[in-house]
Amino acid sequence: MAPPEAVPQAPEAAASTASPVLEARSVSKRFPGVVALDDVSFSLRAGETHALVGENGAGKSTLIKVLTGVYRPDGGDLRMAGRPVRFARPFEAQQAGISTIYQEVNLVPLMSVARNIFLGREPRNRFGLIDFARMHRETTELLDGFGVRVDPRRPLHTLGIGTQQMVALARAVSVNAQVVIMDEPTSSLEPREVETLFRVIENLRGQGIAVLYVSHRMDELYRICDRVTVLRDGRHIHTGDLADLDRMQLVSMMLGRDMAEVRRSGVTSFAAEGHEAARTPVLTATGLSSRHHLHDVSLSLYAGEVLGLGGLLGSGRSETAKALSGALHLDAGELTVDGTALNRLTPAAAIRAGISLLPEDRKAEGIVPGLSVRENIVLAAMPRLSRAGVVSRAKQDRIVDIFMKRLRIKASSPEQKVGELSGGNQQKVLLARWLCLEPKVLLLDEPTRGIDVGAKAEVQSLIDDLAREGLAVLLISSDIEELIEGADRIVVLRGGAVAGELAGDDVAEDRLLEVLADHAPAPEDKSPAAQEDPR
Amino acid sequence: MNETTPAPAAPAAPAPAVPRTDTPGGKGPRPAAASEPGTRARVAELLQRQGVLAVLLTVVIAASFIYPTFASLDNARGITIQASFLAVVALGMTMVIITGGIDLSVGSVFALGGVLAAWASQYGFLAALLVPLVACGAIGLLNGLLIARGNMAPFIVTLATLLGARGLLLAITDEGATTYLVPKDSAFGELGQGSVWGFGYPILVALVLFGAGGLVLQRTSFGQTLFAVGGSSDAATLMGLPVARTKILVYTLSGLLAGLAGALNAARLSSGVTIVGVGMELDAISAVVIGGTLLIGGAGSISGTLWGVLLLAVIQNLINQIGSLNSSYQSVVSGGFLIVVVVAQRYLARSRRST
Amino acid sequence: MTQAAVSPPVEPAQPAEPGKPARSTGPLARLRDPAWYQEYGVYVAVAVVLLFNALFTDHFMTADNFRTQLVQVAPIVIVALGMALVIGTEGVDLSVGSTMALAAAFLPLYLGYGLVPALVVSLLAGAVVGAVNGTLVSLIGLQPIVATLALFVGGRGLALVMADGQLKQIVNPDLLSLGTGSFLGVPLVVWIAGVLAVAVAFLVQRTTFGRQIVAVGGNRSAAALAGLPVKRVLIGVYVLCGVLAALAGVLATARLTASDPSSLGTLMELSAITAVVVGGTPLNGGSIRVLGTVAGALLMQLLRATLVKHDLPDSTAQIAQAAIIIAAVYVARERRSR
Amino acid sequence: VSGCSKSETTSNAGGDSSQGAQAAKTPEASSGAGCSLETYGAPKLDLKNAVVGFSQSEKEANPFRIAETQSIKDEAKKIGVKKLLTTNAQSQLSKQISDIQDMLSQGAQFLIIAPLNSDGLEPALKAAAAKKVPVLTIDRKVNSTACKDYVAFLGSDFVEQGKRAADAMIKATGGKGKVAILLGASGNNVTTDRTKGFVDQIKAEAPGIEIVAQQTGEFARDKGQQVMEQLIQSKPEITAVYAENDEMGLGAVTALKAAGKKPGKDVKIVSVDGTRNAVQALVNGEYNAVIESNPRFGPLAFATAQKFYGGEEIPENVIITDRAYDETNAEASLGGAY
Ligand SMILES: Nc1ncnc2c1ncn2[C@@H]1O[C@H](COP(=O)(O)OP(=O)(O)OP(=O)(O)O)[C@@H](O)[C@H]1O
Ligand SMILES: Nc1ncnc2c1ncn2[C@@H]1O[C@H](COP(=O)(O)OP(=O)(O)OP(=O)(O)O)[C@@H](O)[C@H]1O
Ligand SMILES: O[C@@H]1[C@H](O)[C@H](O)CO[C@H]1O
Ligand SMILES: [Mg+2]
Ligand SMILES: [Mg+2]
Repeated sequence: MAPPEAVPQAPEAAASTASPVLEARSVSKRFPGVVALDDVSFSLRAGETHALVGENGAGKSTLIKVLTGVYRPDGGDLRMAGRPVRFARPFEAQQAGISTIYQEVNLVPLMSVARNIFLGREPRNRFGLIDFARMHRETTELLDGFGVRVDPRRPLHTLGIGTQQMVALARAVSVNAQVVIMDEPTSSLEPREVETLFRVIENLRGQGIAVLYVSHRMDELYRICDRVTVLRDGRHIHTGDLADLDRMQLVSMMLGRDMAEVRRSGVTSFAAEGHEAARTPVLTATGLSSRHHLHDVSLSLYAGEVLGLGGLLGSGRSETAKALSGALHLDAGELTVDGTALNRLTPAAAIRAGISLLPEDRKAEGIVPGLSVRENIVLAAMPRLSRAGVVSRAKQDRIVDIFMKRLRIKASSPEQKVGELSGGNQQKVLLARWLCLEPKVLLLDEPTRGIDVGAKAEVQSLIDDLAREGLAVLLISSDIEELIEGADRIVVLRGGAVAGELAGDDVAEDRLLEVLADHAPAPEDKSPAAQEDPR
Repeated sequence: MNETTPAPAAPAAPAPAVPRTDTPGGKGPRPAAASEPGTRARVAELLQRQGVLAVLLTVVIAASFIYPTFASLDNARGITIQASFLAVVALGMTMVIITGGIDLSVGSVFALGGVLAAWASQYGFLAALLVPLVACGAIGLLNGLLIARGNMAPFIVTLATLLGARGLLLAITDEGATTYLVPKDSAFGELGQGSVWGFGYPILVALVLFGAGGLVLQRTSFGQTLFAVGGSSDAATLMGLPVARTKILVYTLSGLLAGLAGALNAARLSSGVTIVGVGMELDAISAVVIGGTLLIGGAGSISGTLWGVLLLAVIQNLINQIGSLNSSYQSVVSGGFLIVVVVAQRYLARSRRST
Repeated sequence: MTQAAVSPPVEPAQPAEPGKPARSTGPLARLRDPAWYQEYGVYVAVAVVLLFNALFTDHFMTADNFRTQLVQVAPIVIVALGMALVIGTEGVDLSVGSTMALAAAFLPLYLGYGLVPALVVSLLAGAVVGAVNGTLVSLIGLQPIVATLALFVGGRGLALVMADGQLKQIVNPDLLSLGTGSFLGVPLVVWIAGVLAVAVAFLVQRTTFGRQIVAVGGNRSAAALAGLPVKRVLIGVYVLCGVLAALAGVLATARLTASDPSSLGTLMELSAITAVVVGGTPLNGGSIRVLGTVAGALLMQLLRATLVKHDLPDSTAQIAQAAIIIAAVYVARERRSR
Repeated sequence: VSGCSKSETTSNAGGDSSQGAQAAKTPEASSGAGCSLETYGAPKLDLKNAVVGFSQSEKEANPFRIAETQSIKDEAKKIGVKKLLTTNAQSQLSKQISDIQDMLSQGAQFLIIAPLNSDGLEPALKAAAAKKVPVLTIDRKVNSTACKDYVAFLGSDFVEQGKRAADAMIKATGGKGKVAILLGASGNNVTTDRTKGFVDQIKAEAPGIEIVAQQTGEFARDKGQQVMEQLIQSKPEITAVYAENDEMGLGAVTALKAAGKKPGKDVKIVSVDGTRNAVQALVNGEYNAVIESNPRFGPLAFATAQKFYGGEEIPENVIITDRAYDETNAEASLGGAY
């Protein structure tokens, strides 16, 4: 992890003396129908941690892709250490010492963890062949540093999204780089992993490495970033020391709205008071078991409440949600909706029964990238929006219009391909897909992942409203604040089994952490007990 | 030879894109199973990884009991020499398919390689090998350039070169009227006709190439890059891997191997026959896919392809052993056999997922 | 719930801002836009080939000649329509040629009962082939290319077994008139292909089934999680493809005035796939271009016609075809925005 | 020195009528010394107790191949051969080689081979020679050494067939006109020979005949029809068609009829093979001549084999006499067509 040119200076000193390691001068980038970057200038100094913020679709990821040779800018130029550079391919940016974690986890799912980490720079033995023993050893060591314990031979796609993100981090940081760029690295991480990440960033800063950090989580920015650059609608709005701005100022800059308007929203946008839940459950799950995934999970969901699902990485929250929506093969267990048992559990049956799941992995399980915003929204509702198998454009347009407005989906038109939208807007499209089904039960697996402050607030108050209107909501969130403030009740999972339930006044951060920590061996805990996989 | 694919747990069918009903996009098994070793588990593991090998062995053993003439050394020699040319072609095809591509031009390139080798054999051994390799490598390179730099679909590019190579072959043989002959008793002819213990040199060449191919695929950066490109071309690009160069190289390699196979075949036939190689691409693709390589790319193995090629050869041999089928029934039987084999292999592969 | 479906703001869906038009739109500017070629490249290519023939080929721009080209391309179009649907699901069907042969083989066996029963049986044969393919792909989970390879090999064998290897002359006047008759001066086979093209375009664009096909091809996991009947869609698509191939087999037989299972439809799978791909449908699913497919088939047909009419030897003809396919696809290739 | 092969009219093949039987022409004097069991070095054998192998090259899906295989099978049964192994190479040379090897390892003691191609069977012939298994090649000749790699060749002379087709063409057209050739499959030496014989003879004998098109119809009826349809449009001046097999010729008939022309009158048609359908077309007046290529090799092949084992010498080439059909004898000879 040693940088090529270690500059063991204090961060401030490094930041003030060194010339920018990486610089973009008036870059522009257009896509058909959108100006994603409009004359944006930006500079990154050695040893600083620089926040890049802006709403969904502001152009953050595009700027990063321009900086790293994924996109060729339509105008403007790049410099490294004062010298003009042009990257024809990401490969060249990497050669120049820029290491990047892109927003969508960009590893090869079918390949093993170790192969992913070492792709392109595999250790060789003396015959010039790949030395797998060493590769696996080094992978284990490297991941240990990140608090991740996983068999280096395991195919990446068998890991949860969070773990995959840690693997991507490990890869990025283990390359000798002068610049490390992270596009929303924490959106799928647990609090504890976030801490690990911050330690890593601290470490990089100590080595004089510049970090460009994108996140929608304000508290994170204030904890680790020195300076900030704000983008809005593809334009550069502001660059300066983060310490000079308070949260409100920052948010209002991002949203382009005035302070008073912004001030009204608190940490989260959930209303302070809880919801009035019905007496009888809409959905009851008893004894859900699926080999290796779930063990005898039982829970009930009441109309009008938000049930939180707590747990650490890999505790089985996503699996539970999938099981409830018919997307996971169950070895045992029963599901009843409004008192009637569902016997053949498939996603289609669950949807018919009024259960909708917003899946966790947006790219793999959510969007159909080649289809338009409109079609992605109506995908699940199509049968209802057609007559005799013929789709009704008018009906579709009405729904799509409503939801694009309500969720403020930013697209050049409903006909734009979803694959071209920014990450946050893709998430909103998915939310719209499930909301337009008018479900009784809404299962939300990380609904606010990767969406900006404004939109997050909207989604949160939407969840609130939905519960108030009588919907039963299951909320999975790695954002503890969101979980605590949003949920009326929290079921905590551990190792695929229910470890406890919090209700009433117990729905509080310290209580949750208590249950989480109770007998859960921390992943980074290297005690012999922790090595035993309980499953 | 290599046994592991980068995705030992990857199912033999379009895995990530085609989840089974139970878990759309579901996560694979946890590693817990690995902590309970045992012979049973290990056998299961081997079967999973080499489902084709299991099917092949079953068929061979069954056939040996049913047809006494099947299990003879003579028959083994015949089956292996026949399989060796397809094997060399399928080796290149495996690599191409692992990158998520396909090469339909191999049959024509194989024929062209043979004609060129026979023509060049009058100028000596070296010419007889170099001329086809250069020409066929160039066609492969063209495929690679159009696919990687031109961003065109491999299927259509190689379909075009399938036509083009055949046209070229007809052009240099006076519309197929001229057949170039390999000089009698030339070193080049010996390459195709000589043998060790009755096993022809082409078999040895194929084996050596498979050994080398296995090493390249599993133990070199190039090999890893092939899997990465096939597993996720975008990710590979973002990881800074030389995606375009890798693709160009792999199609060139496929062209080279098809040309080499053609040359070996010409040496064996001692002439540059113009009508060979028709439909060979489909045989090669079936062998590769039967061998467990995913057509969507990202997972596969060289050894699987070898078993796949042998399985096809054995099936054909068995149909002849049955003896009295007319040609129409032969097609029906081989189509049926194909279904049985791939379904069997599929189920073997699936059983691994549920463990 | 909910206010969602109830609240009726009737303003037009606003293209959520900062969509400054990044493209100029003059007729000439369009010709310089790569995206335009991607969309319309195949039509441009058809026009270019037509223009070439108008200038350099004798007796080309005649009604009779166009009729010939359309009649010859009709079966390819029909097969390619089905193929386009299959390709839209990220699949491929190699068995279409054998299915044509199978349909042809059934015809003479049942023509004794009249045209309609024979037709029904033939189309049913196509449906059965499609159902087998679809089952292997969706329920067993085989890769489409191998799943359909089995019937590619076995299907023609079966056809020959049923026909006893023999070509059979067709004498049924109804069937023959299907092959030779015309309506309003346009041959029946061309009508049928045209109507089917419109029907398939409608299916793809405007029906739930059509949109489900595209969604399944675009992201199968997402489609499954969205409750789409993925397996049913897949089987349905292969059945449709099989039926269309069978129909093409029937029409080709009617035109040939003989049932020839040994050679009918050989290499049809490649022609159909070429038409689909040249027409701009990506092989990795998620998008189907029906009109493009028709144009793709037409382009290849005109190309073959041109080569025959200029009496090029097979060698030159094949090289020329290769070059033109590459050129056409190159122009219309997808350019990554970078 | 002299041959042994004169009186081969012993029996007929398919049981059709005695008209269909093959007859060997007197081998050319130049054929040199014949091949005897002794010179060949094979063990003595009683065919009745022997395992005989027959390697067919193409699918039994055209009348020629069906008749050929059937005739071998029938004759083997008639003679009482202990076991007849049959294989079919499905037009793949590599398969034919392994087929032959497979039959050798299954214990074949005598082989009859219908080669797919003149070149390339060397490995198979060597394998047979190594096991001292005599090989008789029929129908197509191989470019190997007689009496070493194989015993002898029985069959037609394809160049001669082309030549005779040219003569028939000259007769039908009166030595004037524009001819289109429907070529067989590219790269195949039957195609090459039938083209060479025809073209050379036309050049030498009929300066008034101009060959205006040579396009492949791949030996298939539908391809022949399609090419003809193109030619009717682009070269309306064509007055005659030479098809290198009957199937393509019949395809041309269909195309001409559909275009409102009278085949056999407006456009003369000559082809090679002698299938029943072609001779019937001749009877119907839609055809002008058919040069036979007689596939009924069974009786001649087994008789030759018996002579070989009886100690007689077999000439290198046993060329059979092919008949010719035209308006004058068509009706009468219909029974002999296959
Ligand atoms: N490949 C593309 N084709 C077309 N438009 C694109 C493409 N990539 C991005 N855009 C558009 O460019 C704009 C900026 O997108 P970008 O991904 O940079 O946003 P972002 O700031 O990273 O947002 P988020 O916080 O949601 O990730 C968006 O309007 C998006 O729709
Ligand atoms: N300690 C660990 N390190 C790495 N991966 C793990 C660990 N524990 C579990 N996993 C993997 O992570 C996957 C995620 O499981 P699951 O989706 O049920 O958990 P989750 O609670 O929803 O977590 P996530 O935050 O990842 O969504 C599991 O399939 C498991 O294989
Ligand atoms: O002579 C035969 C027939 O003409 C057949 O049509 C093709 O193969 C040849 O060998
Ligand atoms: Mg982004
Ligand atoms: Mg989860």
